[in-house]
Amino acid sequence: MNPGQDISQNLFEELDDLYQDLILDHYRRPRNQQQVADPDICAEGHNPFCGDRVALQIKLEDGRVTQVGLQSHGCSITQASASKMTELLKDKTLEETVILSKLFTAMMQGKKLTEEELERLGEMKAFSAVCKYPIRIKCAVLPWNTLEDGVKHYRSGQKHR
Amino acid sequence: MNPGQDISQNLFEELDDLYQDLILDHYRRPRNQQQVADPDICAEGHNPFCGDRVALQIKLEDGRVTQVGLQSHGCSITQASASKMTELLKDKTLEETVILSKLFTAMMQGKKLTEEELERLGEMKAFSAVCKYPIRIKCAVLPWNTLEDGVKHYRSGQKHR
Amino acid sequence: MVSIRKDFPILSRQVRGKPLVYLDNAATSQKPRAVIQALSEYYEQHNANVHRAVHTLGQEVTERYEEARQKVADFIGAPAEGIIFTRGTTEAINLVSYTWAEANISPGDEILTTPMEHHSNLLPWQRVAQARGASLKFIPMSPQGTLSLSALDTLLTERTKLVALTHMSNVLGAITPVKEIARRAHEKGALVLVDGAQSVPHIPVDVKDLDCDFLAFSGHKMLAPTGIGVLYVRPQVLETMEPFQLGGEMAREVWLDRATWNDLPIRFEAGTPNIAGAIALGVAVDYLRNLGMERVREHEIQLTGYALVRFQELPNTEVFGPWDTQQRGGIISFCHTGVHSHDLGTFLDHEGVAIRVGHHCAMPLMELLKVSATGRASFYIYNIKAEVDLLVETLQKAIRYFTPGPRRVARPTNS
Amino acid sequence: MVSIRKDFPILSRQVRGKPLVYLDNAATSQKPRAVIQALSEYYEQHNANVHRAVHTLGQEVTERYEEARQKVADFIGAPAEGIIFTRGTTEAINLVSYTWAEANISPGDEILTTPMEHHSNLLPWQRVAQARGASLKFIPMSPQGTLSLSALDTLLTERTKLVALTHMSNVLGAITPVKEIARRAHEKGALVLVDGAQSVPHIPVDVKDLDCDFLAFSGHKMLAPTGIGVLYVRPQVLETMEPFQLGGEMAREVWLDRATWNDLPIRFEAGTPNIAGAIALGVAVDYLRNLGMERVREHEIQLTGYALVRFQELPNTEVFGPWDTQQRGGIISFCHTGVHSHDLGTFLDHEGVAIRVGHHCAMPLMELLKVSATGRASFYIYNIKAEVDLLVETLQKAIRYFTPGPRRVARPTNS
Ligand SMILES: Cc1ncc(COP(=O)(O)O)c(C=O)c1O
Ligand SMILES: Cc1ncc(COP(=O)(O)O)c(C=O)c1O
Repeated sequence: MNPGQDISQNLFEELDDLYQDLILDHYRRPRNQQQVADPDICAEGHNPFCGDRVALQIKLEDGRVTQVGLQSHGCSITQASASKMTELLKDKTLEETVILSKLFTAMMQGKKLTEEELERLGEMKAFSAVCKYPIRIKCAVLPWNTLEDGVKHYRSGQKHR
Repeated sequence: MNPGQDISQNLFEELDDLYQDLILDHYRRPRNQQQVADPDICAEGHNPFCGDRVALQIKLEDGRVTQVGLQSHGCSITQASASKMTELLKDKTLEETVILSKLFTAMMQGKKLTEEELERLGEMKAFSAVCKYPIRIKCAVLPWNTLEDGVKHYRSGQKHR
Repeated sequence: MVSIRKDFPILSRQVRGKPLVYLDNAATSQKPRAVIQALSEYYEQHNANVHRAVHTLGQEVTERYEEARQKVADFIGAPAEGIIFTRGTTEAINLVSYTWAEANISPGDEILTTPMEHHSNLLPWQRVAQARGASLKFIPMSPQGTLSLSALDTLLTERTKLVALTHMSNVLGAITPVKEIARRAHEKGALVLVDGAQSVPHIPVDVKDLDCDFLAFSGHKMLAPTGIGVLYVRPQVLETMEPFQLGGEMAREVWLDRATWNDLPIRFEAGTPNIAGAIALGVAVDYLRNLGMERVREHEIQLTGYALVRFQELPNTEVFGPWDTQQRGGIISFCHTGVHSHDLGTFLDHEGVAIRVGHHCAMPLMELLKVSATGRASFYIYNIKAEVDLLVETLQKAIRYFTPGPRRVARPTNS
Repeated sequence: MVSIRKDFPILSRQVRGKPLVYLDNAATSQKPRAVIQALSEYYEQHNANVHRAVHTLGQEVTERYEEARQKVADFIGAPAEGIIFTRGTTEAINLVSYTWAEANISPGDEILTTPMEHHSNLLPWQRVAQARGASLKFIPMSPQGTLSLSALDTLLTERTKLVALTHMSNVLGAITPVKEIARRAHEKGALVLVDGAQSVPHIPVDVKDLDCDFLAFSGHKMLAPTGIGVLYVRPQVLETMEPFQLGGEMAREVWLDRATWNDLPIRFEAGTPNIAGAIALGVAVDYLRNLGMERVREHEIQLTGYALVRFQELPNTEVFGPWDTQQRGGIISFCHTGVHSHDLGTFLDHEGVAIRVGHHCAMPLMELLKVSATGRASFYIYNIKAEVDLLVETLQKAIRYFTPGPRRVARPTNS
């Protein structure tokens, strides 16, 4: 313990590893919490075991995400993951969003990612410690699974579910 | 171990306690193995768990047992108990046979009997060690249960079952 | 009860460098050394299959197994022939649903239960109702867990064949008036099944006093191993029931095309039972009787009363269930308006405090409470006031941790 | 395998002053120290309820429980999602009878089995046949346990929905040609259930190789504790099956009037499972894999071959089952023409030798063999030739003891 460090920080050190500032920040001030009108992609996810809920709307232009709307309910991990995700999706092609989702899921499953892959995940890296909390993993991936569901339905020609 | 005692006896001392000479004798030469014609009481007992079977016929005169017929099949304990029982029943009133049966069952359940009660059981005392072999108790009591069944049916006015 | 803590080896364990504070007893209890040793001793000294072995091990084991049945019977004031060993409460209730209910519930009949049942005492009746064309009715209740007994006047009819209800809610801790309900159900000719999963381990239960027809409970919630539980059935009812699972010792005679059944209660124990589990349950019962169930209850009333007071210190925190400790067991479910229970649970775990978080297999009750999950702390004989203090104080820290405000110093980036 | 005897604490026990010779392994096996310690360690260090706990103990336990499932899956060459933990073989078979069979057996359909089944693989099918208006057919067999495969040509029809057969008779030791029968059953569209209670502990079993749809076995016969067993179901079949018991974690969402189900295989594990038992089964599987099932099998072939030869020394004694050790497991059932098996069993017990005596829950087979009971010695990994010697020599003494002749000195009266 370095002298001068705040004691309360040290008390919760391991915890801070899970609850990175970015996570708490997004949990407290989730981004893109508006309903997007006339979305191209629209999906809802539900984890009945925790009661977590995520609703997502995406508007595309030239195959790229231009607007994302989010309504989420649940624990900090779910909400922060959803909120940060909406930021990341902006300007991505659907292809790219799915790759991101796969990478994030892999990270959650404790798989070792390359430097480059980690780079792509950007600030989502803040969630890396979640993989040490098996029960919380599905909180973190719920928004991404919801996204993948939405993309799949969009691609199968079904604009709105 | 007393000098002069047969070694093989000592080897099986505990066993001999269960398998008294009387039991082995009756097992090898069961008594009253005839079918009694026109019996007053007639009963069959079966222990499906061991495959033991006992069939019993009794002829009464002036309320007393005059003839007993037995057909038995099973282990030494069942067969000896049945054989010795047929001897004991002779000249007894039905009342007395039922009392004997109750006494024998009590002995098998490990209950302490009075001197007088033990006296009534006569040579059936040879079975006393059976109560230390829970699994064999039902072998010993099968003939007696069969007897009680027969008496009950006889008394309920049903001469033959 | 402080002195008994040393009987529980796990209580000296550390979690994340902190002493374990185990407050998830409604999920499963910890085991005293005597119970753990009973398992070892069984396997090191006696292990054999039960029933009808001529060899010594088999006789020893059969004797101990039936002795355990007698102990359990005595513990709940029942005759031994009414005690069936099952895997747990869930299997016990399913057994009744597959046997007695299939044979006695007809189209148009009604099964009465409550909205606060554990899924294990709800789903089997949903299945039976659907399979038999019967309907499932619910005794109305307050969010605190008080059942509306006045509604029974109209709910209990000649069509009511079964009242299936919990003796103690595993979420609210609420103790239900089983005796009163049983009396009124019997007046209408209905049988009564009591889910005793939470009551039998914690309060004195006597089936004669309750006058119930079925009582189900789990060993693992009352100091015994996992995989063993009990269904008590009133013998007059048991005699009329067809067997559930078939095979092994439950048959008397078997031919290729038919069979006859063994005596009660073996008829309902198909296959090799959890022998060591049953024997260890007997030891657990000895342990509890030795403490005295009145004292167990008294201890939990004290602890729960103290916890209810201390929980009032927590900001924006709702505590569910009755406030009168005479009417509740040692279970405290709660919700914070701003911090999700999962986050509270994870925070507590980092301080060594184990509570349960979620819907507690009582989703319909969650809906009634208008929450998707609660935190739940539940006590048992080895819990002490200091643990309640730690729980409340750690919750306070947790709430501060997750609530917006500058309570964390900035951390170096990339940490 | 002599060196492994020290792993089994019970083998140093005395019975009636004699060293225990445990030859009742077909009823239940003894347990190595590693398995017994796994139980103690579980309760002293980890015990919690499985699934969805945020606390550390719960996570540790869930991990170990699922790890055990994976070990069992690997042991029989199955995917983990096809492994359901049950109490034992009997429950496993009953599960199939209450779910798959109720849904797939229609009036006029046929279930094919054999006359040498354990009651646990016969009674459930009697019940289904009666309940569903189907009929139960039997593959003819020789008294030695050889099934008439040629009869399959006529017995297997499009109406055959299920072939349920033992992989190894618990009386005869006969190993059945499951693979061949499964192939032919599948050609007719029937599914195949294998009772592996006696095979999985003793011979290498791979569900892909056998190509069976269901495989049931018991932990307690393969070094694991009582109260834990396994049902393997081919995942494509499992997906189509309705749940059996209801309650607890097997539901995903529950409302007052309906519910949806959880993922496979949890959907089939209602209520708190035998957690410690499952974990200890994983340890037992480790132990067996470490020995190697090929070596286990080889050891038992040696021992059985030796015993078969030595049994020929016994006067008036019939030994049942196949003589070719390649076609039989380590089970020897026998009858003496003059001395009842019960008396032999009691005599042996007085010398410390534990065998089973009776109908072995295979009454129809007893009828086929024209006996009411047999003696049965059954071997496992820790048995040695010296024990076979003692068995045969003690049987010799017993036969002499009970056979008429002056082999006992007169005893003092009243002794
Ligand atoms: C009230 C109640 N009923 C039933 C159960 C189910 O018990 P088990 O999982 O031991 O079958 C529980 C335990 O979670 C419970 O609390
Ligand atoms: C062939 C066979 N099937 C089924 C069983 C029943 O197993 P359990 O009693 O473990 O359910 C046994 C064990 O006795 C057996 O030998």
